[in-house]
Amino acid sequence: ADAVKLQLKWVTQAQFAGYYVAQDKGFYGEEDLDVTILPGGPDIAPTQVIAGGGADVMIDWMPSALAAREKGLPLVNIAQPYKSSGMMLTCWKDAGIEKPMDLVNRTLGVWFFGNEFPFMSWMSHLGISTDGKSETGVEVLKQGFNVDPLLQRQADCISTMTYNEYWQVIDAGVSPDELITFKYEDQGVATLEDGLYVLEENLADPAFTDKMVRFVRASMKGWKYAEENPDEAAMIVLDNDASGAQTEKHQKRMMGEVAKLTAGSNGALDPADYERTVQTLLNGGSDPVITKTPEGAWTHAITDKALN
Amino acid sequence: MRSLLAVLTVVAAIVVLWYAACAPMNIKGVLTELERGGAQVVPEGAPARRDMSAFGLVAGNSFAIPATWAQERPRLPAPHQVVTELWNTTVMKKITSKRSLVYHGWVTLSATLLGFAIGTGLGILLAVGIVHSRVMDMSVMPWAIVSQTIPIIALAPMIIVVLYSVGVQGILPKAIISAYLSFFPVVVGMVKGLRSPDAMQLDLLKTYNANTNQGFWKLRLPASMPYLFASLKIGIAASLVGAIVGELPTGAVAGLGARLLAGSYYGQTVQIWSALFGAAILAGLLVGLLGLIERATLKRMGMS
Amino acid sequence: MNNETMNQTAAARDAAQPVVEARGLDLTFQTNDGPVQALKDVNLTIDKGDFVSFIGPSGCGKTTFLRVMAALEQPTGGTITVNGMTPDEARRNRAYGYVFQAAGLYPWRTIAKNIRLPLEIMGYSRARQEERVKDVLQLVDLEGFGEKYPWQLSGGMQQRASIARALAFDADILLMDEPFGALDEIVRDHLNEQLLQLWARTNKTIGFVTHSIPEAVYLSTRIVVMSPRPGRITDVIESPLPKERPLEIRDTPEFIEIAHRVREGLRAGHSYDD
Amino acid sequence: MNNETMNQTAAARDAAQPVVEARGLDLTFQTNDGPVQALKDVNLTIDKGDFVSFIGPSGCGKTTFLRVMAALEQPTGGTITVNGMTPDEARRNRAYGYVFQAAGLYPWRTIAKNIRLPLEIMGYSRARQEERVKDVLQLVDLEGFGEKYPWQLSGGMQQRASIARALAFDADILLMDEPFGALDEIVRDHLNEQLLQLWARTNKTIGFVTHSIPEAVYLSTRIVVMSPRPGRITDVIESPLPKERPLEIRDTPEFIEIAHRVREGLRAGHSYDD
Amino acid sequence: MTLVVLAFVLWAFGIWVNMRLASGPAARTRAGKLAVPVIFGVTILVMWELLVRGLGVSMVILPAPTLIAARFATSLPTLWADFAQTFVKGALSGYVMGCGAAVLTAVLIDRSDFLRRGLLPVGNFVAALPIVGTAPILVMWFGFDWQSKAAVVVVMVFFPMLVNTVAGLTQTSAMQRDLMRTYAAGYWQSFFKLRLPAAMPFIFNGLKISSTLALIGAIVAEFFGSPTLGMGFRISTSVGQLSLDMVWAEIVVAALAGTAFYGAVAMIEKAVTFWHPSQRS
Ligand SMILES: Nc1ncnc2c1ncn2[C@@H]1O[C@H](COP(=O)(O)OP(=O)(O)OP(=O)(O)O)[C@@H](O)[C@H]1O
Ligand SMILES: Nc1ncnc2c1ncn2[C@@H]1O[C@H](COP(=O)(O)OP(=O)(O)OP(=O)(O)O)[C@@H](O)[C@H]1O
Ligand SMILES: Cc1ncc(C[n+]2csc(CCO)c2C)c(N)n1
Ligand SMILES: [Mg+2]
Ligand SMILES: [Mg+2]
Repeated sequence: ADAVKLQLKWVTQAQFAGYYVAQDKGFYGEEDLDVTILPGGPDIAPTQVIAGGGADVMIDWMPSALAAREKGLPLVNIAQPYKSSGMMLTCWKDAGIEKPMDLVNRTLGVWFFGNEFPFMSWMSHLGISTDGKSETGVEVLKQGFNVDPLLQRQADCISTMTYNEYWQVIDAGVSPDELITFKYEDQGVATLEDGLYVLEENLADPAFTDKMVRFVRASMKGWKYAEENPDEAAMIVLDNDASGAQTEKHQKRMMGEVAKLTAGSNGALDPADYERTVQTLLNGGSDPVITKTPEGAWTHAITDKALN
Repeated sequence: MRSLLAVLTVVAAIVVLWYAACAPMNIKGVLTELERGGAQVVPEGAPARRDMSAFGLVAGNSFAIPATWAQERPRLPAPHQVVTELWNTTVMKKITSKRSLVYHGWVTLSATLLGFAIGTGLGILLAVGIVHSRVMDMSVMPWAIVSQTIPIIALAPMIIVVLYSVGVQGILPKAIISAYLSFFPVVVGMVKGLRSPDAMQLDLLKTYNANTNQGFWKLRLPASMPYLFASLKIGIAASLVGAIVGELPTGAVAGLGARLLAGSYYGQTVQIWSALFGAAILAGLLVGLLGLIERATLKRMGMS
Repeated sequence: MNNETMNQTAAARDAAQPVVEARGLDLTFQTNDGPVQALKDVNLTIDKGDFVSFIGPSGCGKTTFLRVMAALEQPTGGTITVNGMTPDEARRNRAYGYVFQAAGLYPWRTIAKNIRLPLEIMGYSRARQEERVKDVLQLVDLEGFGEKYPWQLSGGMQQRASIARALAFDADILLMDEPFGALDEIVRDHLNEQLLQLWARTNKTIGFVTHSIPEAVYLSTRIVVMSPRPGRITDVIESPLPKERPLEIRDTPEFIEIAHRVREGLRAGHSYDD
Repeated sequence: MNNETMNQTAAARDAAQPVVEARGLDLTFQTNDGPVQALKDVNLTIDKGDFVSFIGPSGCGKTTFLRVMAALEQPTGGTITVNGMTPDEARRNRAYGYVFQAAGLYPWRTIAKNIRLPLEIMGYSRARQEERVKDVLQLVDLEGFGEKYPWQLSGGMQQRASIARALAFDADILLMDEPFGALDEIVRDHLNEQLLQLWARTNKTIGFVTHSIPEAVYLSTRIVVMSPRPGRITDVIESPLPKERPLEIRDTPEFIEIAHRVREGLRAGHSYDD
Repeated sequence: MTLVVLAFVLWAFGIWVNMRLASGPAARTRAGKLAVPVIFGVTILVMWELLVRGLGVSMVILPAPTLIAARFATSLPTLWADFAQTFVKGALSGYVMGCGAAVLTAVLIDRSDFLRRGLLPVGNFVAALPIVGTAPILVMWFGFDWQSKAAVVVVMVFFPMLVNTVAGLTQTSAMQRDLMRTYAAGYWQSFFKLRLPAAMPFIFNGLKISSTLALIGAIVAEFFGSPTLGMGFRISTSVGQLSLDMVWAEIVVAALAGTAFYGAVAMIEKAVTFWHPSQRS
């Protein structure tokens, strides 16, 4: 069997259910693949891992991948299982926030570590500065891994994913009507999340391409299986969590939300979505994520073979 | 015996203070929860309470104090909550379970011990070199100090990536980070120890024309023993911290570091605290073990 | 004994050649508040088999001179040879047994093990080690204390152990820095006699620092009187006493005469008016 | 001076009452290899103005007895009073000046500052401090060394500095543990004379450990001979010598007679056959 | 390949020069004492440059020293702002508070043997709490700005300092203490005249250890939440953006600041404990 190492963007959770399902159900085995799934975490930059040869293929958000490409690491998107973005800003309603422009003069929690790009683009889209509280600006905090800044009211809003952090806020006893959320998707600044990326130079190798074709095919099979059997998928994820920190309730709910995001995709990247992402990033104001339109940052070569 | 009594008294005092501290620390969250549950609290509305003094809130809502010791996600968990969690995750779970602290402790411990062995070995070698060679003394020592001013947690992911790319994985990368943190105290302590013989003790050997080797085994090494053990105790605690730090960029799949992170990630304060205490207890056991070895060794050397 | 035959041939050669020969020796310590001249223009010849005592006010450089002989200190001027070589070469030939001003026992070794230390280093066999340790422990009257650790002994007992350590192996030259300072008169007399016997038996060359004039006179073939600031030799007194010296010799007129001379020499180095 | 008037009224009272009174004193050290009996059934009375020397083989408990007097060690049996109080009360009344067997200077203070230490603690004025330091430095012949640090001095010089430190303030009782061990005869004679003068002038009570029989006889009004294992008093010799003692007194028959008695007592404590 | 060979040739040369320097008379001069470690460091830097270039190591794994230097030079204002936030506000204030509190506590518990026996084991226990666990908690308690970083530093330095000070206060010989007893010196007299001076070598040991801990603590704490400023913030953000040159520029700042800090403490130590044998040789 051919060995494939997959680097995840975050810890083992239903966000990556498709791959765990493919592994568990033997879809990879059927394709004669021996896949190792490497969990990520707050301290892991998947781009760095792949650059160092620690993985063959990785999952990343497109802004981060395109930024790396401009930094000289030629990453190519070979598949896009996530159709839409799950990122949003979650705020206390009682702080008096109703619309995006109400954000000015407030404290917002944002993820950094390469995940700040969508937020920055959105703010520049709105013409809000991020240099501190003012009538035209917001104060940005580097948010840690959890939702405490919101619960402790150290921030008025924090970044959340529809499938994860939002529910942690709810689980903490907050009722949904105490909150107001701004989905990036709704604000027209959504960027593509959780695509599969490989190094460009490897694609020249037919053996590697073939391996990726089989990998994407099996992975998409896993994703579709997961969408249809969300509870079983969540349990598979749970079995694979070595930290013993995840709970069944949370993972099942996450799987349900994730299924909504993957639903629209057969795995092939929609060039329109790609263009929208690039446009959003190019408009990133004074300090844009990417300065010029990337060339060759995606390919259908793999999905074309895999899905037909 | 006296010591035990003293420790117990101090611990008891800390526990009392701790319970007392829980009330102001947790009061805001508790009041918000109670308010959601329909209780009458003063003043009403979380935003109104946001900038109020916690002590004022405790005074105004004294009925809520018991609730500050039983929150699910407290800012400061009460001692019994931490103890219960510790008990549940150690004694009550099979040690092979992923939810068992014993299992995670073992994962961390193995990396700690390997890292400690590497770090101590390296530290002693460096110290021996520094004491015996002027070049090493003059060139290595300043850079050993510089090495400790580099934030290893920032470098850890890169070290792991680089090691990964040359095929080193598993427990070893963690152990290397652990070794990086533990070698320094050993170097410093051992250099001090190996240099602790006074001029007369050295002169004596000189009159015997003892060679470097004999000087090392018969004078410098025995003289350094108290220093060695002191630095080993610091070193093993550093090793443990190193192993925990090293767990984060390896995917944090298992180990006390992974528990800490997962707890932090899901805001499970009680879980963080129990993992923290687990780590400190482990360190305490390791240091205690070294203390026993120290006592036995020094006793055999007639130095206790 | 291998060592002894060696000593005898050496003795034949040394009859002509002095063991220690110092010419114009200077030693200045550099301290943070200026240089301290510990030795100035020291000239001294010690012959094979001599017993030389050094006496002088505290701080006059006695210890320093002993250390220079043993290559523990580098002179800053002048020349010194030991057995015709540099002190350092002599040191490497294991020519010295040294008793320091303070006992300096290794605290992690028992008394017996402390005495065995030089024997281990010089590669004595196990059996020889045992034997020597037993002998010298007896010599300094510390039988039964071999298994104690240094801090379990009083100051004087520690000092005796350190003397035993220096006597345990057969060094050509014995350098002793106030070895009997912490001992009472009786033990001191006893050890003085033992030392004289040892010296007569083995024909060792001995350099001996003391503050006691009778002790210096009783033991020495030659007494070197030193004077401080800067440390220098003010007088070298040859003793006409025979090699065979019962304790009663201390009451003879010759003895009292030499003691008187030493006292006068010593007094000259002090500033008291009496 | 406040101190001196106090001393005088005390002297009047003490004419009847002894300064130190030890009855059946026992002291056993618990060590890991069994108990060591350092003092056994020690009975001794020291009167106001006495100069008492302690002499005995090393390890016989001289240091230990001095420490018990100064409340630095607790006896395990018997009673001891100092000035009619417990040693600890006397200590808190600052009755003692103590010279330890080793110099024990504080390395972070210069010699002058070391001597000033007790004066600072006892609240002497600045000017008085300067004056006392100057006086005692001169007394022990260390003028010009006040600004040096201890490690820049030879062993004997350090010992003199520590004597100066104990003499700097006016203690009722002076306890000295082999203070002159590391000094040569001339300095020793000089300091002996100085000490006698000081004693005669101030009527201090002095406890003095020495290994030198002549020194003990020359200085003391009473000589306590001790013997080891277990440490006990074997003889107390009253000296008939007058309080006024020129150095030449050492050649008188009385002196030689007492010295002989001390030597005999001392010898009894040893196991040598000679 | 030639670059790699050159690297090793250079390394051998550097070692040779140092051997000569260290065994020669120059080793005793100030310049010599400085030159040896500098040559050692420069050799390592040049080797690094040559190896990275020679082996074609990707810039996103390990940038060459020249690239780092270039980035350092062009980012001075950012680096300075980060330094002020993390080192001055976070590390230094935490260091002063932590060490000060530890010394005061040591003096307090030193009066009571009971407290000492009771607190030291507890102190050792707290000292073993890993920073990755305490930092998130303290960020939650003290907010995102420098206060929480200072708190992390306080927790990190408090116990090493306490343990060292308490140990130092017992570092008097029996004879030195007996002397004070014969003077019937009061507690504070023997404290200031004997125990504090005797404790200084240990106190400085603690201060030196803490000086390296303080900066690391402040940086690491920023990983768990911070304003958009600070050395730890910059490092973690730059890693995510693969700006490894920036990461290393911050590491250079950390190393410079940490070493200077350590050196300053060591210099004060030399002046204060000049009398200690370890400072005299
Ligand atoms: N390491 C040193 N550094 C500076 N000065 C020193 C050093 N060793 C000795 N001295 C000085 O050199 C001089 C001679 O010292 P030395 O120890 O030889 O005297 P000594 O004759 O042995 O005295 P004592 O009888 O007191 O032992 C003294 O003035 C002393 O202060
Ligand atoms: N702290 C201690 N622990 C155990 N034993 C001790 C201790 N101090 C003294 N001793 C023992 O008590 C006995 C008396 O000791 P002490 O120091 O009083 O002798 P000394 O008469 O002063 O001898 P020296 O003339 O050698 O100084 C010795 O056998 C010694 O080994
Ligand atoms: C330090 C750090 N903070 C946030 C993210 C963002 N992020 C990327 S994927 C993911 C999972 C969503 O539940 C999240 C939170 C990150 N990668 N690292
Ligand atoms: Mg000397
Ligand atoms: Mg004694």
